[in-house]
Amino acid sequence: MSAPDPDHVRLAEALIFASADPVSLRQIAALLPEDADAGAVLQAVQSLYAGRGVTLTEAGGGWQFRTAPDLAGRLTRVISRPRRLPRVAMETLAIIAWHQPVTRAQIEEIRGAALGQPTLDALLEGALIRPAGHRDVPGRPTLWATTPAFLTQFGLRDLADLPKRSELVLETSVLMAEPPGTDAP
Amino acid sequence: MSAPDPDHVRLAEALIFASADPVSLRQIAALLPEDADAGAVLQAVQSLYAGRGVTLTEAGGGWQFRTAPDLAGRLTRVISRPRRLPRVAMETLAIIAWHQPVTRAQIEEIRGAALGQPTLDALLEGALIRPAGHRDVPGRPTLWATTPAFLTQFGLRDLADLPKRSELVLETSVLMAEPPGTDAP
Amino acid sequence: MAHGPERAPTGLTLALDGFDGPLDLLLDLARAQKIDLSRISVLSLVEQYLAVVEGALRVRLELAAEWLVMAAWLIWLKSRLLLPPETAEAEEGAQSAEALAARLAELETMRAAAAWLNARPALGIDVFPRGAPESHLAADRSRLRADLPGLLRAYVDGLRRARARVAYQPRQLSFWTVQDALARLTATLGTMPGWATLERFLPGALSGQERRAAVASTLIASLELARGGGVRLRQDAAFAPILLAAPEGEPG
Repeated sequence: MSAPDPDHVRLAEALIFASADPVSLRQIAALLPEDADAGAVLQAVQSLYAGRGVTLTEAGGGWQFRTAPDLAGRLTRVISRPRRLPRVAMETLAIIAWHQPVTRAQIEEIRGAALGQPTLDALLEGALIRPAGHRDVPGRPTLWATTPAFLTQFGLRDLADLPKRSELVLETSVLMAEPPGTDAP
Repeated sequence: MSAPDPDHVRLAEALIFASADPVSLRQIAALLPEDADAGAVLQAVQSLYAGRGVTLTEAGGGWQFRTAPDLAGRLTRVISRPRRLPRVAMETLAIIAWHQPVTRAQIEEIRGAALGQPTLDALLEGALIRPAGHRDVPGRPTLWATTPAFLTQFGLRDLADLPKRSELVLETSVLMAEPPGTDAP
Repeated sequence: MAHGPERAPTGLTLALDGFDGPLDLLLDLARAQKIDLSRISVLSLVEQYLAVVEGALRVRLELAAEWLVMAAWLIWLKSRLLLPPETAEAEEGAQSAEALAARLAELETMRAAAAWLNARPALGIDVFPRGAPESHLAADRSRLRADLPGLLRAYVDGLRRARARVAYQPRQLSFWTVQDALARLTATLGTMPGWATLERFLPGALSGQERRAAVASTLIASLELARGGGVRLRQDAAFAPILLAAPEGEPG
């Protein structure tokens, strides 16, 4: 078998490169003269890219160039996109912080609204709260408290660093005066 | 000078290949170890692709892989392409490119004909031109200039890549001899 | 540069629509004269233009104003160019002819510029970028955007909202009901010697609305009681005090 025409190899290479979707062998064959061996052409393209930073990969019923898998890690730039806690989660966390240890029922009573499991889950997932034993009442409900990760997140040395609740009431007017959403660090 | 590290060449190749937009030399350098010569790495990538169906091209302040220009005619049979700009739009774009920043009235003066809004719209839609402030005359008309997308579109490194007027007139007779409608060589 | 066959100024039936304005036609005419625009004859250019416009006018009477404005100006230019040189008017004409040639040269240059751009391999038309670019950007969403002031605000806001959520309940008013009045009347009627005013049967320490309600309910109770002969009622004059007494024959 003779080597494929370099011109055909170039054309197939360009087609696969420019296509938004994987290119099938039939599409390559349609681009080449009838007597050309599309399979051999494809193989020639593949060997051109063997060991390169970009490789020819079979995917989704066709062929596509992809970044060599071993490079992906080094090419990836990670951008930190910190997420915000939903308002309910933030309020629940605040209540746990100032009232700990506290049961779910107590949190609901303070907030005056039911507390959904997703909210507790979000706080648990962020390792901001932990179960801290049970309250000695019928049903033995779980008590919730904050974690060391909570202290780190809010830049506190210990829980004593939290402003007293009495101070908070004084500060209320100050806090209220602040425009909402200005929680820049 | 020693040949660049093949691993660095692979990395740069993958970075440029993966990107939708031109990649600057600085971006490549940022990916490589500090002592690596990004320029040499880039040159190695470029020579790898010399004569191939896909070539490394400098455009719009960076480097980009593109299909080889000589394949255009055969590729466009299978890859849908947007329509070329109409003659009026091309002339308007040329006037903006060579005279920028320029007002609409100045464009009309040079062309000796009114400039329709659809023409400006077509150029704006293609992100080829942008408003660049106002001219300090009564009415403060908008000044127009070209965009980075203009450079990328026509494979120009920067505006200095545009030929001088004197060079243009010399080339004119050659271009004029070309039969109409022959986009591809 | 597309030059359709209709653009060749060969016949009198020439369609001016094929040109993008008078300057476009002038440039075409000038090109027919010479490749080098600096050496064209403006005078012969003027004559050609006027001939074309005249021919077009013969075919159709209406013609866009710009064509006629240019024609008028060219006639003026021609008159100046035909004057013997070294007169002031001839000098003016020469300058205008130069300016026209310069404008034509500029348009020609920009045509060339457009052609130059057109001849470049245009991205997405002649050459193609990667059809399926890959993004190597990864977002790390593990970190939390929250700080102490935010926590404080959440606490204060939460408490405030909880307080606001307590539903409004109007103060319960304890009105002296007819039942209350009936009970009090039957219980105290026997202890009253003779006639006594209605007010004496009211519960103590009432004011305003409560007192007026008690007066009304005690009156209704006494009327109810009087119907069964349980009490005697008397009013000596309109708006005089209402007097109550135990029925006759009962101990008084």
